[in-house]
Amino acid sequence: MISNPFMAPATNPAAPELDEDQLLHVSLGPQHPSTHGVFRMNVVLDGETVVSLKPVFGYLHRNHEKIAEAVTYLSSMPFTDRLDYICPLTNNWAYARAVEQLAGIEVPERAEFIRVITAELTRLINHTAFVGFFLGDMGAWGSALMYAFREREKILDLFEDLTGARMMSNFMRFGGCRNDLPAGWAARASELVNGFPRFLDELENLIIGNEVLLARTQNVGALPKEALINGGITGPMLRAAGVAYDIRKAEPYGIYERFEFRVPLGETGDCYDRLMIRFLELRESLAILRQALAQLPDGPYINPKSKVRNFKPPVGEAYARIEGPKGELGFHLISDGSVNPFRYRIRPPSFINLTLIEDMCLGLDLADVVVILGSVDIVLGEVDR
Amino acid sequence: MAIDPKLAEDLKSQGVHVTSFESLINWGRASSLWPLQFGLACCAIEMIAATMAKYDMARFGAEVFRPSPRQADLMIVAGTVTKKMAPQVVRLYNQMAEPKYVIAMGACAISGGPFKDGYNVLKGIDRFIPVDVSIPGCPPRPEALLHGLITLREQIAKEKLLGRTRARHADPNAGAELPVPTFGPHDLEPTFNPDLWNPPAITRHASES
Amino acid sequence: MEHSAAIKRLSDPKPQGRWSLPGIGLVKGLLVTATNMLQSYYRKDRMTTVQYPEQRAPISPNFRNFPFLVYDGDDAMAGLRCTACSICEKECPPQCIYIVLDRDENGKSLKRPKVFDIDVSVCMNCGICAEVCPFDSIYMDGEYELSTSDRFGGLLFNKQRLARSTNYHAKLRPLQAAEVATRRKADEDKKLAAQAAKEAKAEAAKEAKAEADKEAKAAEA
Amino acid sequence: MMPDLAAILSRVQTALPAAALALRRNPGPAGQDSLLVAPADLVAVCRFLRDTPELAFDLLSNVTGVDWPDPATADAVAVPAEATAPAACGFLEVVYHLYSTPRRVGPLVLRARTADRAAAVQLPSVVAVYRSAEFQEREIYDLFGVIFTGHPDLRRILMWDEFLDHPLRKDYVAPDDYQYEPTPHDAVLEKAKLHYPAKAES
Repeated sequence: MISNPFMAPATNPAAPELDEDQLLHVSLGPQHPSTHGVFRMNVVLDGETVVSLKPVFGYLHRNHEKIAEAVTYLSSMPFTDRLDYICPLTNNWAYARAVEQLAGIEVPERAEFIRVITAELTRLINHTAFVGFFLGDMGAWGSALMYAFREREKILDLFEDLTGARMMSNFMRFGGCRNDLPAGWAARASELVNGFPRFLDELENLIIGNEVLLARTQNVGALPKEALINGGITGPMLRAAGVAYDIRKAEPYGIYERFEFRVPLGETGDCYDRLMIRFLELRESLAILRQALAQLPDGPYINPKSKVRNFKPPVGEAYARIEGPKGELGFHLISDGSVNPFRYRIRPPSFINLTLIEDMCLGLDLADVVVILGSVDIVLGEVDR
Repeated sequence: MAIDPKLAEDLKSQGVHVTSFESLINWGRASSLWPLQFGLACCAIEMIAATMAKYDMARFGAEVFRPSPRQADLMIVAGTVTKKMAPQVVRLYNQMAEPKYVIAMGACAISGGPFKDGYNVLKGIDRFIPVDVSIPGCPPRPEALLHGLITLREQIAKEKLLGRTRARHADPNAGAELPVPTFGPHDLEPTFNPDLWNPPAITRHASES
Repeated sequence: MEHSAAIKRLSDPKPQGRWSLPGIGLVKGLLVTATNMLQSYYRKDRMTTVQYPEQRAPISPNFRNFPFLVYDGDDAMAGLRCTACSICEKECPPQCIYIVLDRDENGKSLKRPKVFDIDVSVCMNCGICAEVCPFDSIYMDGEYELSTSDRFGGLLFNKQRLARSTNYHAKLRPLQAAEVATRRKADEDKKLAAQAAKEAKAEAAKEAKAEADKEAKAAEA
Repeated sequence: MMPDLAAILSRVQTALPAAALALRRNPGPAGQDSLLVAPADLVAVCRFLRDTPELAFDLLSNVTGVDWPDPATADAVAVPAEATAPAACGFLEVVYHLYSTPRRVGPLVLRARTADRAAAVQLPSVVAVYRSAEFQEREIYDLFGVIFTGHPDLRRILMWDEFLDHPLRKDYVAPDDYQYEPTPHDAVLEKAKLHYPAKAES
């Protein structure tokens, strides 16, 4: 029936003869310390070896898409903050871009710079928090996460000053941003960016080369590139396998073609590469931030023609995507000309990156499942929406 | 029997500490609340932030997040409880040993919050389990969580161990498990626990609506 | 590929022999934690803990939590700027505002709210109500210590609970309040000027009419 | 970079002469035109788009389900390039967004429509060509009720298994749990009134 060569085999070829009585069924989650929220996996084990793994979703299905169909376009903006709640500003940007394409709104230059700066700061938060949670999954709960959150608090202070909230920013508007940078904000951001490499060095020293980490991550969970592309995997996970596909380069949205940065690539795509990719991307994000903060122009922060109330985009549809910290974050909007979207669809990177979780885990130990899940970097608000 | 506070103060100045057995027990309980490591959504990130260096929940003796409900005293419902998740939350609550307390952190846990019009969102966890302290906010700042914790500690300090108004955990007749809702064809069955959830009647005048 | 030159290979940070000297990586990591621990006693940027509730971390004046209503003057209920226009009620994403317009016996609008309720157990702190309000009436508060054990009574804020004086606003957000005050003053001045101009015009018209009447009378005579 | 849809269309029609495809214009400023593919040809068209080296649409990024109770609205959003008979009744639609990672082209928008919204809601599954559709098709089955024939594991994904409705359909009625609504409006107000009817003016 299914001829997809990238499909997982029905049973693990390593253990073809399985005695049903000897198998152990384990339900990991929805309340489990390693599942990053309320994700659940039904794992079937033969001894310690995974022979089947079925993810179960929906424990955080908050009906965002249905609610968005009942409210105005602007009212959905604060809801996008709560999708991937570690990085609200990139969600804002993706949604604002989709509406701008849908209605044909121009964005002023300064607003684009502000968006790039906030998005890259968000990437710093996401990747450092990823390192912390990933280490936590391997049993190093504490140090790495605590250091990551110490730096996160500094970035959140900046966000609080700019957007008025630590996490739920509700900052971007169709055609720009809600408000301009407060006085002295850019200088404070530069100071943070200049101090950040020191923290990165520290974090790298803490974990890179640690023999336990190497043993647990190297050659764990690798899949061939073709399978990853076919499975819709995007973002750092895809680049860890050596595919040079970064939407900031492939389809330079905003003003990304103005900045010089490199796309880090891995070799094998195992969990170690996925961890290292994040470290390298952090350094590239810092490079973008330095350029953007240095070149920040004057001008309006929002398109003066954009409307807040009674905003009605013309009939049509638009799909817009950005390179979110976790992968390709897209919004597909269909407008029938009224104040509410007719259809509002989110393409969540975390959800689609989980497509191949079973393939990655088959034949490995249960302990590796936790490491692989951690390396995917999911946020449940986005997986289940 | 309450102690005269003036007398207690006098004795304290002479190096003698006097207290009642009840306050001593409550003091012990309030000072080492072990929360369940249980994050649901956005608020969980702020809950983690509250345990980290800047806010440091350990100063309140509540940093020992236990992965198992059997070892926990405090359930911080941090995030949206969906209908698919609600039976599991009730089950976790049932598994916790008395005395147990519940903090509903954030709008979603209190009332469904911004997502309350969703078909899969439970409009407040207090429909199924008793909530001691509610912290509004979306998400509440870490300081707000600490404030909620302080409020809970004040409540625990006032608990009675004897008499008719004694706390639930001191009452041997009160220990029944809460019923776990089941999945129905359109909604949870039942949609709320009538023993726990009695919302006040809302009266609106005809001209208002 | 057009940007292959920009691609950095990951091989550099990977240790060559993978298992160089057993334990070296672990020791390096432990050195980092030891440095962090020692420095947390004397370095300012490593002493991040805020001793809440005795101390409070400085909170940005832009921080928003829940909305409040501004009133002018001393009487909170009489001075509310809100005109019960219901724009915030309609724009509120989670629909947590409930407004009833006050009317007199004849059903004429009094342009003030009879009921103004905000359910803070639903509010998502987005600030859209403050953004859309055309009457400078609703703003976001920075107050966050609101935890309560009273689920139903303690979380439904009525207009008495929401009303805050202009001084409170000025203290909370000096920049915004000053800007609003000058704008309102200018509007008020403009209105007064317009009123004065109108009155002057009416006066002039009256005088002109009187003059005309006089002339007409004179002509008649 | 947007793909040249007319060229792709003619290429597909040369290679697969039996396939029924139609170009649909997008009236909005986004200008993302789409190809309406007959359900029977969907898998073959997808395989051709993926395997032809000059096209190489190897990444199926997004799969969206749409419920169109009124076929006229559907035709207004994706305008037929040539005059075609309008659909007789409402239908469910699945929209696919394809990208090419080596050529950096996209999105190529494909749409496929079911015959109606009640009984004939079958569409072929493209999991055999694009693995990334696996969970997304399950989601559309769950929320819209499109039955993907040939899907390896078509179960509910977000809602529980005992759930019977398809909530993202436009005519879905949410369960009644409006016992306490202190700030109701519009639809919520109507439902809340059932629990506490408005009192007469006192």
